[in-house]
Amino acid sequence: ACGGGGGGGTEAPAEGGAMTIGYASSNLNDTGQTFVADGARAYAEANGLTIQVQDAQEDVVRQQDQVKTMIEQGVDALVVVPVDTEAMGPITAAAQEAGIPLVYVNRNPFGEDQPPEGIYYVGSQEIVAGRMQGEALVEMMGEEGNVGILMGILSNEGAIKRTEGNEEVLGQYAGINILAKETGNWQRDQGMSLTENWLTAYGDDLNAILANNDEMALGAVQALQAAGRDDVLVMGVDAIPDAKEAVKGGSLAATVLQDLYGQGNMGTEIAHQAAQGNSPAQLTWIDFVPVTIDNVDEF
Amino acid sequence: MSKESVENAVKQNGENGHAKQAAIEILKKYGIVFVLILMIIGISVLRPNFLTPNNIFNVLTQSAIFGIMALGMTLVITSKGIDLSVGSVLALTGVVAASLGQSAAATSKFFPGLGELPLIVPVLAAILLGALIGAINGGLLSYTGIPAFIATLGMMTIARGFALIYTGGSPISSLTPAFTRLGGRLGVVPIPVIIYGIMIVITWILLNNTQFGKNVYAIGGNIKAAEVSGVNVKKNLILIYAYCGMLAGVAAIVFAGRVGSVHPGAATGYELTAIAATTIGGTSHAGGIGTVWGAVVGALVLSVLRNGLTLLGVHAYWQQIIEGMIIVVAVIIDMRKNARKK
Amino acid sequence: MSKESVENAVKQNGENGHAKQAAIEILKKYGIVFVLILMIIGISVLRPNFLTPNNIFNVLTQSAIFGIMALGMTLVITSKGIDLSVGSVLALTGVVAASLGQSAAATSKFFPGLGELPLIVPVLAAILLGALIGAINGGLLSYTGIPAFIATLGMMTIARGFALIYTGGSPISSLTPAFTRLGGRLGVVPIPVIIYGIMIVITWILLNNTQFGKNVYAIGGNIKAAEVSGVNVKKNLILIYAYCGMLAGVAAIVFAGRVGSVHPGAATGYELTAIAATTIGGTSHAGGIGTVWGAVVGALVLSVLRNGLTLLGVHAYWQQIIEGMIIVVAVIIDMRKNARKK
Amino acid sequence: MTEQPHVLEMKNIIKNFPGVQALKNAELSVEAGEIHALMGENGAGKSTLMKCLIGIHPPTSGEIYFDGKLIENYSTADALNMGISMIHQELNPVEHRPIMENIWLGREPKNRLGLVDHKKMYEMSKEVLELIDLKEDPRTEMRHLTVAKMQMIEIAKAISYNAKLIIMDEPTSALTNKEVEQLFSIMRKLKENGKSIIYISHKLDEIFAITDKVTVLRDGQYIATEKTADLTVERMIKLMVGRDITEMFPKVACEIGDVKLEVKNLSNGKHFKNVSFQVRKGEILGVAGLVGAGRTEVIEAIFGIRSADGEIYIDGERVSIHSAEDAINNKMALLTEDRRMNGIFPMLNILQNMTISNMKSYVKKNKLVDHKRMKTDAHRFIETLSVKTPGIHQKIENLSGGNQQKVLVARWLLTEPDILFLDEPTRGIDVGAKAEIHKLITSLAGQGKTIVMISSELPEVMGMSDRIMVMHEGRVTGIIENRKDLTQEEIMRYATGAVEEKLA
Ligand SMILES: Nc1ncnc2c1ncn2[C@@H]1O[C@H](COP(=O)(O)OP(=O)(O)OP(=O)(O)O)[C@@H](O)[C@H]1O
Ligand SMILES: Nc1ncnc2c1ncn2[C@@H]1O[C@H](COP(=O)(O)OP(=O)(O)OP(=O)(O)O)[C@@H](O)[C@H]1O
Ligand SMILES: [Mg+2]
Ligand SMILES: [Mg+2]
Repeated sequence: ACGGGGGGGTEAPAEGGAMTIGYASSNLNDTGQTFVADGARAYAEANGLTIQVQDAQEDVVRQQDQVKTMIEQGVDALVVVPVDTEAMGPITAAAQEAGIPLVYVNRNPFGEDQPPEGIYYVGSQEIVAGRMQGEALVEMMGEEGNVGILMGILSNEGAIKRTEGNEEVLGQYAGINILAKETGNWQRDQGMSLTENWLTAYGDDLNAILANNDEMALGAVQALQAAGRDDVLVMGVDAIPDAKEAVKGGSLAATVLQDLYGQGNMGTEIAHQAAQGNSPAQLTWIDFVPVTIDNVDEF
Repeated sequence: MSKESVENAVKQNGENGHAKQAAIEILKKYGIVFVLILMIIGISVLRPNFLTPNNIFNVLTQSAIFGIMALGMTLVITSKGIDLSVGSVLALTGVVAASLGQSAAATSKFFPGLGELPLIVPVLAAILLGALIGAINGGLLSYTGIPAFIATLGMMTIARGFALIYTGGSPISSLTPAFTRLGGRLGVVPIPVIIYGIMIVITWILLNNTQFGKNVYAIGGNIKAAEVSGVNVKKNLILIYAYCGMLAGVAAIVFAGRVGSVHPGAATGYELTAIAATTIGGTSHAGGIGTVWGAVVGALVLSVLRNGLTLLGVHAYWQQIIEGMIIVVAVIIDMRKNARKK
Repeated sequence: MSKESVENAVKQNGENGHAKQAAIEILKKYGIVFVLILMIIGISVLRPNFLTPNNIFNVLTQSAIFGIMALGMTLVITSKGIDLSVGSVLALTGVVAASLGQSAAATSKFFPGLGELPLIVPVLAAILLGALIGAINGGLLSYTGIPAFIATLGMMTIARGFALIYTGGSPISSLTPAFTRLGGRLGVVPIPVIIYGIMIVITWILLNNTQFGKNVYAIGGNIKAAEVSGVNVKKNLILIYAYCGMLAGVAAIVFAGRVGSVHPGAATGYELTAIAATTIGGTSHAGGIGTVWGAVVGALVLSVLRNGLTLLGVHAYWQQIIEGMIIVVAVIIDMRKNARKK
Repeated sequence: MTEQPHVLEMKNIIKNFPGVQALKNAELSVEAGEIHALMGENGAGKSTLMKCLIGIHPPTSGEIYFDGKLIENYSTADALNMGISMIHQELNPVEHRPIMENIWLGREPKNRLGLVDHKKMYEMSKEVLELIDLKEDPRTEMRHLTVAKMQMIEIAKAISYNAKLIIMDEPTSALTNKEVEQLFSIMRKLKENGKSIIYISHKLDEIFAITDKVTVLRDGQYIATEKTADLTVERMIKLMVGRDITEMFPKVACEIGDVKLEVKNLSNGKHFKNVSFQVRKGEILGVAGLVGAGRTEVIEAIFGIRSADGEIYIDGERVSIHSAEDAINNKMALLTEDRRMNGIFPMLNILQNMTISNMKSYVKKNKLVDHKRMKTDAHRFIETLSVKTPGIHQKIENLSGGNQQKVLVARWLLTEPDILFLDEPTRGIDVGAKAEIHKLITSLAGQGKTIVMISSELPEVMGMSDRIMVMHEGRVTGIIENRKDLTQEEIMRYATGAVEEKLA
């Protein structure tokens, strides 16, 4: 991310020589997604490709429209971060019909299955991030305690899966109690308000907060600091710079790094490969890494 | 109607023998159409592939979902109301329809042992549920007198909540082939476009050729006039919002057919797009003024704009800025028709 | 004012010697206050910790951000307008202010070599930028005659786009301690609450005791009559929207101070919350009717509701549904004050 | 006259509004084939009684018999079906719809498919418009019509219901003689066909010209019903007001000073051309003309709310006025013709309505407004103009039409103007108040103010003015000294363009 100028991407589509990659983001309002897009742009720049970035603003239909328009415009390959992984059928079909390689990044539309011919996936499983948070929490807190979960937008897959991962792990311990699950809509201010309200509702009973992303986690940290509570463990996901700082400073117990930049970069590379007629791997896993004070300096 | 109006405009002025003035009159009256044509010409010059049949159908398909919602919104706004709930109603009716339109294996999750239902079941479910929710909106605001803004804002949150509860937050997919066929084509024409066309015609007749339509204009134009003329304002308001909700249900069907899955968070913010399309098309929030063709053109302005900005490869952030500016400029140009004194 | 109005209500009826009727009159006039009190009583009975000083300050702090926006919105809606851009204006002014209010090390990213600026710089920047954007809104709609809905919808998209471009999509954090101090407390009282209080007083005086305020009511009451009565409608509309934008800037400062970071996607949808607060407080979209205390009470209704639902441990999905229902019911109860005939 | 059965009987009607008892024991009996006048001061409750009858406000208590049957709990739609129709005092046009849809609203003709039959509607509308002799295309949108034409459409609409009983609440307040004559001939026709009409008007000459009987209300109370033929003007006024009013047009000659306002060659291409005139201090210039002559447009242009070319001089100095604000700064005031459209702020209270134009003078040194002085002023004018209201915090919407007008008069008097433009200043105002306003106008002239008064009531113009400017189709056809022997016919000759004075 860079300030002021807008990070490129206004390039015109290929007139002749260079290849054009169509990149459909789910939501560029989402900090995490800007890192994915940055990774994609960096690859394109380094390899002399033209990349066109579209933003669906969390709207599946709009994403479908953008992809179809880019196909119409004649891009050489597509990179898509799905808004809704269940709704990628028509996009997959359109790309196949047009014979354009399509790489899904960050959110997996295929679950356990193998992607069909000409379609690729680069990323990780959201549920893993939730599990990692849960495991890290159990390790730090012990097998007893009360937890609040700050969810993202209730209908977002990231919110659902990460929460599911949290519950899956925490549910194994009879001593661990989930006090509340509420939505902070991915926003720091809302995570903060909710935490304030939890502190009133549960007071000293609240031992830990697992947030679906770092923004909300940092909001929770803010609320806890204002209330003079340093006994509550807070964890986020994404490992954004602010969060890494907070982990270093000890206010955030842990976050989960998802190499978003790497996903975008790799996704674009695979799209490039496929467009050149090579046959790259259909599935590329980029794993989550838990980040705590012990290893934060490595990132 | 647009034809009749043109004729009228021509005639009115033609009688005064000013053919040139007549042309200006038309230009003013249909300002937004000219804005649209200008946009189309501009984009086609820069990107010739804009005018391929395929892309044209794409644009039409892209405008179908919020275009259908804009039709209902036209009635609502013409009656001096507003409906903020249509996006959420789309999501709720959509997930319900999708749950009734899942293929045999998947259906079981919601209705165990029910098997695959004929397409008519989810379609009717969405339409009726939409109409019911709309009727509740209309009933609330007409019987309690609360502002439409509040009644439908409340419904916006409520319907979204129910969609989440109904689905547990996850999308509903694995629709039957018959259902997703609705997102396909009939011959060369995309079925969403056909459905949109049918809705345009129905709404057009409703607004222009029925007593109900006249009542919509009267309620919006001068509610006292409607009352003293013996129009049953409450009943008509309920019908207006029910129709708007029903069209949100129709839009949900098109949505489900196109996307093959409905998400409880779907269509968030579509209410603003539908209202914007309606307003760009000249329907006035002051009530009493609104046309079906205006809503259609307004929806097209938005979809051509988005399609064009994508084709032109404009940076995503700048797309937002340019879209905002063009909406404002389009309406400014269109406004000149009302310019009077000074 | 609320006191004066109560006295008036009492007097008006007292003169008729009906003390009981006077009580009913007050109840009706301040229906929404009683709804609020009822809510507070209900929640406190179920959860006694609701009434701890700390939680009360929490509720007040939580209502401060959209409450400040609702104050500006009160002027706008009273003048028969609407401002959909306030959420985006908060984000844009917020990121600009944050970029000017970063600690020395971080600042360099935006303005290399500038070092740490005194707090007044980001604060003034947010306020002035907010007022400027608002003035553009007001100028657009008053000089071109386009609907406020369109002008501010356009601005909503445009301002958001600029916020994204300015930041490249990432949040701006590492604010100076002086800045984040604004999110802290002065003695026991949270500074956001103090700022909110000051804004309430300023807006109250502006609306009730200045010529500008009288003009706001006149413009909303009948714009043509206002013009004939010598009100400079255009100038006043620009001022109204500028004030609303300025308050979005103030809200941005509070936001940044409280959260310690501003995201270009911040405050999405806050315009609806602000409008809802205003409308719950009895400001009429038909124009000419609006009070500052109404906006404050409306904002409180929303924040008490949200706080209460959390305290009660209501499931996240159901919170949405209940919130929607209570908003509608609150306004229905409040509406009874206008109940006349039949 | 032979004894006819009563088509309508209203007995002991009481109607309470919050804080106001509009009707206390009102009564009204109307026979078939009768034109029955309902008289009373502004706020006496005439419109309210009629709204009770047509089903807009159900009465708080009392009985209504229509056609001998007790009718209760009915809506407006029911009333229309029973055969009662009404021309409302406040015009109710659906502005952006065509004339024909306005007329047939709620009862559109339909074809076999149940769809609205526009062709038939057009034909039917043509017929109705012919009845009132209005040459307008039924497809013209209402907003393009002048107030007078809208009023004629309302009349046409009320007649088209073919109702047994037609209520006419001040149908002539916006009409000139020609249309009034037309209305009267329609009324006579209706009467011949056995229809009954309840006629409300503040113009006494009309009452004597057309009605058979008169019922008088005062303060919501029934006072008397008498045959019109048995009444004199004095007696009728006394019944209404409860006291004698002697002078109808109390014009007293006052000293006329230097030229205050001069208008030279004012044109705006569309509505008027080359309008030039002078008015002096202490002078009242009456402006007469047929509806649509462009009188309103001329003074709106002078007042800066309509653009025009030409020159305006005040006290011999050229001024440039581009907005009402400029005009007010030049000590001008304009009482507009269309009260609802650009006069009142319906939802605002009397205080706000009255003080808005004078707000600048209430701003104290600390930039805040002086509420105390505002209230004192408002109370003072409520008293001087005897506005009937429970208090200054009443919404103006809830006042009777005449009382709304008084509030607007007060609005402008508060600005202490030197030049007053009064566009139909006594429209809808009762005799008593009219006399008061006339007295006020005269006394303002006496104080050296310059007054330009548009009026479609020739007796008023002739009674009040020092000189009369007559307009026809946007041109000034004559500026006449008001002489004792001036006749209405002479003015009408100028107004119809039959003669045109050579103006220097
Ligand atoms: N909706 C209302 N709410 C409160 N008061 C009302 C309402 N409508 C009328 N009134 C009051 O009732 C009284 C009678 O009003 P009404 O309009 O019937 O008078 P009117 O005889 O028709 O007068 P005018 O000659 O001026 O038209 C007035 O004092 C008026 O202020
Ligand atoms: N909104 C409008 N659109 C088009 N023409 C209009 C409009 N308003 C007025 N006119 C035309 O302007 C001319 C002057 O109308 P207007 O009724 O204002 O004249 P007037 O002399 O003031 O009449 P009145 O006796 O009613 O005061 C008429 O020819 C009328 O048809
Ligand atoms: Mg009346
Ligand atoms: Mg006129």
